[in-house]
Amino acid sequence: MAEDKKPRTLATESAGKIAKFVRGNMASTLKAREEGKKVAYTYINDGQDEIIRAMDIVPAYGESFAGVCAAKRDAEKYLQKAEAENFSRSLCTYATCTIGFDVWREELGGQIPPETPWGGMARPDMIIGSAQQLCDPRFKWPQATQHYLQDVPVFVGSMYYPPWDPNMDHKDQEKLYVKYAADELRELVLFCEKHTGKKMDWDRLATIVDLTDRTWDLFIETYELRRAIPTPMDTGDAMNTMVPVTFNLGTQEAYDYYVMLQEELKRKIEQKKGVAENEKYRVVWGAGLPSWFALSDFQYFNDKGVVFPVEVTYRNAEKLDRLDLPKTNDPLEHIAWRWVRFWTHWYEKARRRPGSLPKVERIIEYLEDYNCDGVVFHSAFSCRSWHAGIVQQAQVLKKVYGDIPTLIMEGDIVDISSYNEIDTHNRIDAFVETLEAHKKRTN
Amino acid sequence: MAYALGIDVGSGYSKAVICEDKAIRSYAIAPSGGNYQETARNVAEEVLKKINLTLEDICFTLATGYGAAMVPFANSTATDISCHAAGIHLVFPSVRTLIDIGAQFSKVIRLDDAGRTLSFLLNEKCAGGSGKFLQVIARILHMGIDEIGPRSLASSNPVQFTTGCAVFAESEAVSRIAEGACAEDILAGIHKAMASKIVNLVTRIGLVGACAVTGGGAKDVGLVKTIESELNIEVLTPHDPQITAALGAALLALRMVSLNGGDKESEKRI
Amino acid sequence: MTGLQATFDLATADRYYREYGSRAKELKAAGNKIIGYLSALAPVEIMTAAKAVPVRLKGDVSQPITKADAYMETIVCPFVRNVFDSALKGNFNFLDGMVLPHQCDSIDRTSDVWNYSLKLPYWHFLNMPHVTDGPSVEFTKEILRIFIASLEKFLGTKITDQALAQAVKDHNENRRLMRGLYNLRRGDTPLITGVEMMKVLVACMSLPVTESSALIEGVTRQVKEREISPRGKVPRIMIVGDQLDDIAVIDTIEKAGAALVMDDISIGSKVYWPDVDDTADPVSGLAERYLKKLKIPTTFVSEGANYRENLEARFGHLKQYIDDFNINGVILFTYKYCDPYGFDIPAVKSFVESSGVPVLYLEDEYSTSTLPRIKTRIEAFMEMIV
Amino acid sequence: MRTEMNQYFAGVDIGSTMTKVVIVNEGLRASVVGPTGPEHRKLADKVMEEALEHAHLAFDDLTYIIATGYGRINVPFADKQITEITCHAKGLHSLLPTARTIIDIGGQDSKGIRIKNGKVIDFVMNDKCAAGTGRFLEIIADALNVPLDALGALSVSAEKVTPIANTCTVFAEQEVVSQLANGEPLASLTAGIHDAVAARICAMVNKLKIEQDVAVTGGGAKNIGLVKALEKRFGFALLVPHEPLLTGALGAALMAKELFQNAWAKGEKLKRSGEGLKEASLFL
Repeated sequence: MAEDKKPRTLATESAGKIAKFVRGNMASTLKAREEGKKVAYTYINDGQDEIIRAMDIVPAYGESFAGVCAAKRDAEKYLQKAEAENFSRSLCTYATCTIGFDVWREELGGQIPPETPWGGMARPDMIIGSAQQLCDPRFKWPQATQHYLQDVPVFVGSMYYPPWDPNMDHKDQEKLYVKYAADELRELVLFCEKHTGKKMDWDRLATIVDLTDRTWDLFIETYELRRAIPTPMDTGDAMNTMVPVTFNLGTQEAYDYYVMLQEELKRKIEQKKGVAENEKYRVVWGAGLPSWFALSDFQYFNDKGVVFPVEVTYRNAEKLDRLDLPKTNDPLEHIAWRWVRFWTHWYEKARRRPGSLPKVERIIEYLEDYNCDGVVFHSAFSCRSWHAGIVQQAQVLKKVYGDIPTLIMEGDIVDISSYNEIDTHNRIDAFVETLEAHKKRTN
Repeated sequence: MAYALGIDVGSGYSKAVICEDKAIRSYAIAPSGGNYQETARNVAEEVLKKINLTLEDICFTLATGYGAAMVPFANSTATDISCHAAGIHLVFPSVRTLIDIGAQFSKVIRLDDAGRTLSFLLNEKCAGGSGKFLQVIARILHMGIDEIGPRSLASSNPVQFTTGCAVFAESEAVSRIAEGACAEDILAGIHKAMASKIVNLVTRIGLVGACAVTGGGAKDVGLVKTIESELNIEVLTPHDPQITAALGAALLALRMVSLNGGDKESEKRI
Repeated sequence: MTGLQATFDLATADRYYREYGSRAKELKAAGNKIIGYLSALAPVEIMTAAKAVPVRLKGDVSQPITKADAYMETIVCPFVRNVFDSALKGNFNFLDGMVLPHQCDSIDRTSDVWNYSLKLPYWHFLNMPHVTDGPSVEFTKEILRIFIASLEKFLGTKITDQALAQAVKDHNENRRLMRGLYNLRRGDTPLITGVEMMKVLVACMSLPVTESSALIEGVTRQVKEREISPRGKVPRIMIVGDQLDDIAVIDTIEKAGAALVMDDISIGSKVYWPDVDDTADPVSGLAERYLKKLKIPTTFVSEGANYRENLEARFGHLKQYIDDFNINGVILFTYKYCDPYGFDIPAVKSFVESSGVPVLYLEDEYSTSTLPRIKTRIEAFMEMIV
Repeated sequence: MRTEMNQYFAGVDIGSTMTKVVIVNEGLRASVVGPTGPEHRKLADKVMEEALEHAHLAFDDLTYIIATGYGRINVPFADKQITEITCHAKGLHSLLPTARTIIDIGGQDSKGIRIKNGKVIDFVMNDKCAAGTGRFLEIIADALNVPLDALGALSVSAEKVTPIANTCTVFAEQEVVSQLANGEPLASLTAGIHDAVAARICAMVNKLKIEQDVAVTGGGAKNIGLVKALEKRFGFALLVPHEPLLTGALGAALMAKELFQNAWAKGEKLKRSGEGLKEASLFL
């Protein structure tokens, strides 16, 4: 397998700008100290971004660092460091890759290990995790890291939402969950105040929360431009353009980025410029984090006329009016409502279609809105939280919606050892053939 | 009348079939070895020689299988999945569910009444349920792959294999043997383990219409019988299951010819 | 209750162990409602108070997983996969319902798979938090009340505070008795072997609390009469980790010449050590126990002014056990694909080793297929520590 | 402590691929290696008979016998079983006294063992996976049509190392075969697979606090390519005993001697408890 994969030829210029964005994020952790700022290890989609930003804490994301190492196909050395510490190779490889890096950096007395992709991340002043339904590592990883950074304080908050139960109306439980989430966010504020020695500026938080709301709306409006045929942007790009909304939420640069992206997409739509020269099949990326070391597989899809106008992954936002959030003057309560309503957004639809699941309803919605012919899932062996349950989603989808072509690819997010390019391409080819057969039948 | 050549370069064996108007004129099988290009050329020469043809007499050559890209004289390629579908459709038109047991992968394919792939599943990124299983066990039992089936059928109480992986199964087999289990029961156990993996794929894709088994694994009566009892239906196996994909490739080649009058420089993929 | 036999002893435990769920079948036939659960987080007191029979489900390590893979990814914890496979094979047909506490991703992410595949009359996902701060305790009380309400709705009965208080008493008593039995393993000549103990633990998790208590009392009486002559220097082992509910590994340990005298596993001391406090509102007592007292890796423990103190808060009980049961070696046992235990391994390993006790770390599957390899490791460990 | 001249001790090491027998008294009397087949028992007997021939001894001349290795439970004529971990430590210590860490690369298992004056103080074994074991090399050698013993030399001659992405043996096999088909030079591929095995072994052994000297034993130690790959990854030279395959059996024989003599010192005489050879042979 070629060591230095040629990067995916990006369809949008905006996606091309992301590398600098990510480098910038990592660099900002390294120069935080001289700017007298605190650095916190933190994790994506925890609803905590705005508080961290409002407290002027510089977030450092292991998910981002590990993703970069994977994309450079240079993660193995960190994975082995962690393995030598007795972390199983079956654990979340975002975590083990980053912990391997932490262990190494400690061995070097705080120096960044040689040849660390993009300069690595700074030693944190605190670790802010989150316990929730979204994933276990985000409340186990912090203390696993603390084992090597013993002086670094750890906070783990809790962000829950009502579980899906076809026989229960989650609305009855919303208030309970919102109160709990808001209380937990308050705990986070106290932790940040304690370890930064600053008081929360509530007006500033309110402005940042408002900025986030506007970013969510802009992000979704921009992404919905991808409904155009041919689609101006593909999931391959989205795995890049998700960076601002995922890692820089609550910042002006994130908002401005989507202004830029939106303009570019509008331009491309006018010029009828699509992702693929000859767009034949439109497919939903139904679930799963990508194999960061094999993003060029999206190119492989595109070369065969297959495009992904929409994906579930990293689209953790929705037009706010669709969530119709109750009015509140408490920014924390607002975040909590946004959180609960987003994660339960497809419950109603699922209730209306017997035998369905919220996750499946979301896919169906995308299939129809973006007029797609099939669904591709990716199952990463080291990550249960996003990838267990995909088999059922595919089955339920076929049962409640119809026998449309689906493909479940298997691999990992960071660990390349189970990836086989030839085999993956063979599965993609076969999937394209089924899309073809499906079209022939349905026309 | 137009001759079409289908070549299936698998990770285990390479197969070639020459068709003339949906009829098999000749076929050949050879181990793939380490040099696909050479193997492809040899197996092609062999299949041509059998009916005194040369490559010039072939109007279209379509390559498939693991080493499809390594066949320099192919006009086009297709995946072994659609080739299996096309191939089995000629042999058994009633088949809607196809199980292919190859050296590295087992596949389950749903096809429509025209022999097109509706959907497919491959075993996970682990050789569990693939022909590799059988090779490994045959090796440690010091017996030929073709002895396996009959011996397995003679088993009275199959050893229970709890692992999915071919290599782990090996160590498990070795320790069972050490505990005094006989070859028959080991083989029957392996067959059960493989069958359950394959049947899971069938369950996931949904068993529809007649069901056939192809690929090297289909030559193992023990495995086929076990699959039948797990699914409790009778499955069809073609006379020479190994050449199904090559046959399909030849048929798809013929389709290409009829589509574009045999223009060899036509679109490289079907 | 019907079919309830007069005398309880090790033979009873052995029978319930071998014919797992046989008592549940009888009780079901007698018209009782049987509620299954998977982990230490399920509040059995509530089910007992509802006059339902809580049965903790277990898989079969000697059975290969043949059905589950059609519905559930193989990256799911092997214990969960095996139990689900067992359910698909009809081994739990006596169930009227299940309660699935939010324990880990392997359970959370597959809850719909269980619900949609088994189609049981009753289903409840109990959304337990992982964090133990003030708001989390309040939240836990609320979700326990939601569980109570849904159970009342299904059973058409009212679960009164008195019934709850009584159930708490019964289960506390049950835990006290079990701790008593554990204590008979403290001396130089343990009165009950690890294998026997495992059978008792498994049998008890399949019985109504009163029968479970009767069984423990019977076994305690029986083994107290034993006269065991000292075996000389035998390594005393404690096993720590994931859900072990089969004798296979324990037997391997004891056949290697050791005595398994203590555990920190989720069907063992983890559930029998912490009691429920007798509180005015029974629900707060339950919330306290299940959220804060259970020593499980899916609960985030923040106590301690520094990391050392934090380790004491998380694993200090292990050092206590090492002293009380004078342990010579600890076996850390986890399953592949288990993030909650997996991320703790380096910390717990070094913590135990810091008390001078050697540790053997085994990452296993919920399957006897691995026994030959496990055996060699365990034997070598024994050769190492004697 | 003195041994009477007529006291002979045997060690039998039944590995997943090879069966080894060593007989000692004052020094090494005999050592025989034979392949392990499905029928462990018969083979153990055969190899033992051969060893006795070499040493001009009868079975009854043996004072005490210890079986070790993968198939140790299936040696009816042995008096005691001890794991290969303890035996490798014992044997290696007698061959290379300066070694503090042992890497044993067997057919199915790889192990890392830390020793202090011949005693095991910590050890690790590869998880249930063939990557990082001799079997990985065997299967790949098979796929490449290269005799196993030629594999090492070939890889040393390589100009570059072709990285192998797959850890899973079966898929690595598929990978190298297609790489070869892609025209990747055979030598670089073999270098690649040796490095892949070395990487797995390093990751495992690093779980121990490695202390030098580090010695390699087992079949893998005879593979120069693998030893070189390991040395490259560790960054220091490794010791290799003269007969790496025999380390376990030798250790077992020495353990037999030690146990017997310790008992002797306490005034006890360890009795032979295993079955005789012939009965064992008739057994099958």
